[in-house]
Amino acid sequence: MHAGFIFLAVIVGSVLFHIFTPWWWTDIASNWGAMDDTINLTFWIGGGVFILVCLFMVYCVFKFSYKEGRKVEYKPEDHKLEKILTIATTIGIIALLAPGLIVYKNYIDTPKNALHVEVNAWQWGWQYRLPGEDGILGTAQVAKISDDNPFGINLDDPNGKDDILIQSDELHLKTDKPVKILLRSLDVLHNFYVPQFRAKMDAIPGIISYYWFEPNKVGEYEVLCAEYCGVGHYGMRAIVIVDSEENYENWINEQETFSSLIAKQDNNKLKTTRIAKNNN
Amino acid sequence: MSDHTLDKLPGGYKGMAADMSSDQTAFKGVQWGKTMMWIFLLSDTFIFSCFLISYMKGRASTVVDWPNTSEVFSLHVGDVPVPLLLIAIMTFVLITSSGTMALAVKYGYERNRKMCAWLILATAIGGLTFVGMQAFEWSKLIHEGVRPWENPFGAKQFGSFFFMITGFHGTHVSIGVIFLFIFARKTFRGDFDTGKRGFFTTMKSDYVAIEILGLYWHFVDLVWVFIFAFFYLW
Amino acid sequence: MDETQNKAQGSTHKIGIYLWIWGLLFVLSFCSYMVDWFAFQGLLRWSLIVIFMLLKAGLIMAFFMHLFWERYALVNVLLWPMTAIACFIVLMAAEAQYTVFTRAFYFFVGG
Amino acid sequence: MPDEYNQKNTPLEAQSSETMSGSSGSTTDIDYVRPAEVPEQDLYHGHSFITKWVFCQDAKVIGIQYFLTAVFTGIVGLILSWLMRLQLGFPELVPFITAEHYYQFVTMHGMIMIVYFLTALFLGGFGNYLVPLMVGARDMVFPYVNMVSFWMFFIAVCVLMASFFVPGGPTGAGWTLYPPQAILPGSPGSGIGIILMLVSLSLFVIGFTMGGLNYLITILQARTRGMTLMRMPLTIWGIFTATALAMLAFPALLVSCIMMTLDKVLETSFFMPAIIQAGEVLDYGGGSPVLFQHLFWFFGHPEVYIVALPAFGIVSDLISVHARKNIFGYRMMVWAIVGIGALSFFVWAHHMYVSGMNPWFGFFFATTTLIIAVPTALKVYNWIITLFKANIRMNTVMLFCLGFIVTFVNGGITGIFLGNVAVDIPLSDTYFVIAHFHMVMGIAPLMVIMGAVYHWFPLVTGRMLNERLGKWHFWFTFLGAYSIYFPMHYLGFIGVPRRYFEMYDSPYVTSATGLNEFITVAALIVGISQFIFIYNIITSLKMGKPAGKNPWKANSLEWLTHEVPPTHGNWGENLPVVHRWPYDFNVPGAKEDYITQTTAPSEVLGAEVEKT
Repeated sequence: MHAGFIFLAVIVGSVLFHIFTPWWWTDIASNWGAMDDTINLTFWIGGGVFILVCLFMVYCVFKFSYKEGRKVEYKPEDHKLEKILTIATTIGIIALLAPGLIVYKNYIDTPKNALHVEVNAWQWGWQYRLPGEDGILGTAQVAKISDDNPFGINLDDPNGKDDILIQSDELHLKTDKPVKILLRSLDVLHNFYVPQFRAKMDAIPGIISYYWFEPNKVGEYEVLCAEYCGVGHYGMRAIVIVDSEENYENWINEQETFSSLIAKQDNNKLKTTRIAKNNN
Repeated sequence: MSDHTLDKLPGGYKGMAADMSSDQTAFKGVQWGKTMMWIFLLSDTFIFSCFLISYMKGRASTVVDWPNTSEVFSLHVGDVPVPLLLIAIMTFVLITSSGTMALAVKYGYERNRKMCAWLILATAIGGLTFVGMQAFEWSKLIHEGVRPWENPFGAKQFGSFFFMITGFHGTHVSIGVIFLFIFARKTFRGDFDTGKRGFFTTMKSDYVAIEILGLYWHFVDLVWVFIFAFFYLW
Repeated sequence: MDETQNKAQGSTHKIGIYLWIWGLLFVLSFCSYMVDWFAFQGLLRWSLIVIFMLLKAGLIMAFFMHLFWERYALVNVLLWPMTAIACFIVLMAAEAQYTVFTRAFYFFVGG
Repeated sequence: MPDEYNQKNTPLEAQSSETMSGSSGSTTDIDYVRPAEVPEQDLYHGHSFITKWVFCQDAKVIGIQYFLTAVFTGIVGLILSWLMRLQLGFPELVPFITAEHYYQFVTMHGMIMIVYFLTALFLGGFGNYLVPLMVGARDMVFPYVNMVSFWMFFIAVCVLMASFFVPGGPTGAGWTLYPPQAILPGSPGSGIGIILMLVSLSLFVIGFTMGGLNYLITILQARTRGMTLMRMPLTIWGIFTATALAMLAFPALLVSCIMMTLDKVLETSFFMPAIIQAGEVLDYGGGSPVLFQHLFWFFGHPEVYIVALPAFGIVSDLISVHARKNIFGYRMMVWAIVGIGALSFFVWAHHMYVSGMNPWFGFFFATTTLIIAVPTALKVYNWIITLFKANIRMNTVMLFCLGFIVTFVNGGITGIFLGNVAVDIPLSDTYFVIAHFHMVMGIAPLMVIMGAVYHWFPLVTGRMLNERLGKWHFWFTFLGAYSIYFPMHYLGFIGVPRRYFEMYDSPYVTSATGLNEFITVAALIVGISQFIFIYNIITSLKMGKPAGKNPWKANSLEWLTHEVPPTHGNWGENLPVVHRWPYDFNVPGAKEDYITQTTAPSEVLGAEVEKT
């Protein structure tokens, strides 16, 4: 008997834990409220099933514990019951799956007006590349990366010249403007994950993966790497700052473009050669 | 179960339903060893399928050009390059050995010891020839600069997949050849007629063993059919 | 295993059938070699290669490996798992296409 | 018999479909079972100590060897989990746990528990011991190969353990061993450690293939007279399907191991694209890391069911025996096991929703994954319906079964979260995933293993385990494990990523410190309480109450051997003859509350048994 009470206590305890837990979602800061809704739907249906199944089990424990000579039902099969359970479960599963698929369809279809942001991940840090005036990112290859060309942009691609390079782990985004995050990894797997935005995707070397979201709350958010990437994985953090339109423009105007970087480097080279000459 | 009974069992899917719902055995009249070889081959099929699927994925997703196989694997007869000549010969050799193996199994069941043994030996020699030609092909490619990690003709993965897949298949052939020689000796000695006990397993020898080895050998041939089609011809 | 069991397998087949299959395999191999010899390209090459390959594989399995004479229980158990492989092939083909697309687009073409 | 086959079916049906009122013909007729198709098995009896206990060909001894080796690796895994939890709960308390070591512990804990502990224990341990006994065979069909299988496994374990002592230590790439990081210097143990891991896995696959062929063919081709597939205990169905999955899934693991070994040793580029590490362009190029993930999960998902299906099977039998009631919906249970097994080859990429694979795959895999939920849910219903109107013995075995139901339902439902692609996106790679799979394929199968040990210990040793200690063991394990993993889901809700050595100063994560400390304490208690179990086993070996024959009054064949514990060859002169399914408990009209599988219909004429 006491076993039944303990199992009951476990179930009640689980429910109470859920009600009083201080640990719950971070406040959402993107358009993916639909994901939270599907989770909540799954949570209520699933939680309900869990409680029902466990309560039924506890009931059986209380009611049918061993007694010498108890009359036991002998019914190997009950087709009607089995059919009802199959159909009910199937309906439940469809009810869970369908909204999920709809949200997912949304997730993989990026809006046309989304701002493209390329996230470069390496062991263990981040940098970003934004398209310039033309709104198009230049093509780039990992193998072309060097000190002079930190993003490996193809020099013969005109689209790349005005790309804005952010060689720091702080990224600014405009509020209420969809962003398509293009993920590029220089070495191993990484994942650009901001819990408040809900969305995430791995960065894989060798291909470009993407996802999109629309930040809708001004503030500062921590980026966590969510795919194990070696010893420094846990320290691979960054910052996303969601700005109002005005602040965003101010920030972006301060950033360096690829052509200005090249110009600066040429300048530096010129200077070094000149110094070298003078020294001789 | 006697052959007489086997013939009387219902066939087709009705027979399958009956077999599956019967007691003792699910595959009527199939010996344990033979069932084991079949299931093992099924598992091995998955291994080769995974190799070939990886090859497909690797080849289809590389942006570097894949070398033209009929040029890479051509042989010069006089001054004329003949595409895939060696591979064609290897294919014919392997099919020949598969045919001799099939006949060996047949003569084994007919208790024609001599004929069976000679055919197994012929199969073994065919297999050995195949391995020899494969070694020649490897050394030719290595001579031309193809390595598992690099390939002067194009995509790196060409060399990697070539050496891995043909190497894995070649290992299968080599193991088969070793067993074929052992079995040829056993057959000549008459182990399968006397039911001599095995050295390791202490189980009695039986002519079924030749069919089991035959299954393995045909499987090796079968895999080559796929490798020939996908790796060399594609 | 006892005598009777061997005889069950011992119901051997006429030598003619093996020789026929053997001959067919040679012909098919020759045909698939000819596909390369005549340097067919594109879909034609593809379909010819695959057809000859499947025919050869089918003949070997059915006759040399005796699957044609085995009971359906064994045949089905052996062939159904191939659906998993088929699924794997189809999905990996789609995956490869996606990979090569992102590579070509973001590394070379752009726009 | 000129035409045995046609005659075979009729008497069987007659015997079982009609409720044995005694009027349906003479007794000899209703007891008819087809004569043997396969001759008696030729067995090698060992005489020396070495052939009897070391290189032994008796499946029962091999099963115990597998069991003990697996338990040894399991204890190593347990200790590793303690070290991890210590770091997470009380960072910097133990100075030698550096980030490198932490990741090595994570990796080895995962790999050991999934492959070397659970798989080997269920299939190698329980499979070897129970399969020949439960289907009524004298031994596995290839005893020699079976013996080699164990020793291959043993070598694989040795190679795995050796990697702890090589320079650089064992691999720290995460149990999924994803390239490129697994073989690049950024991960600990990316030198010899990863190579040994890959070699060990390959050896495991080879050894397991030998064993797996044995289990499959024993079940398919060496059942005793009267044992149809639909009369096999669900334990056997679970082990059978799991082994079939293993035979088809391990090839993908073997292939990925071979390819990664080549990438590491020969610098091929199967999984390695162009990479620039620490400012240096590596020699790789053109490979595809996602391919590895596909191959790995093509193995990995069936692997989940390789662990789960034997647990499903065994728990069904335990519940039925100790609830003194037939398992509800036996046929549906069988089809559910087979269906789950078959479907498990079509769902693998639900582990890869955020891996950057072709995004359209999400639809396919979310759908197939949630389809699997249907047969799984039906199994749960059938377990609890079996308890309804039963006569439940509340002993340790049953407690573990109930514990299994609670944890499995909990973990199964969180599985629906993760299988549904849109729900998975925020939750994947967080502690929610950790909590989910530990609940569903860690704790739930462990509950079954422990229940099974309490259940079959009397068979193996002839003595009962101590019931009082058993109950303490259960409550510590169940309550402790539940309080580890239930709250852990909420860490995932916050968004705490998995595989973090330290959570330091993330504003919203620091709120979870208290929870992490609590989980660590619970984990330590659960771990320590396993020593109650070990103590119980060791003392009961010598001092346990003698069990006698069939102490649980079970129906299945393993309890019906001539000698208890069964000896080599299992049965005396004659093999048992089976007349019914193993779940005839409390049949109306029968004198006792159970009818063993070997009881002939003529012996229980009054009982209204249903057709099986």
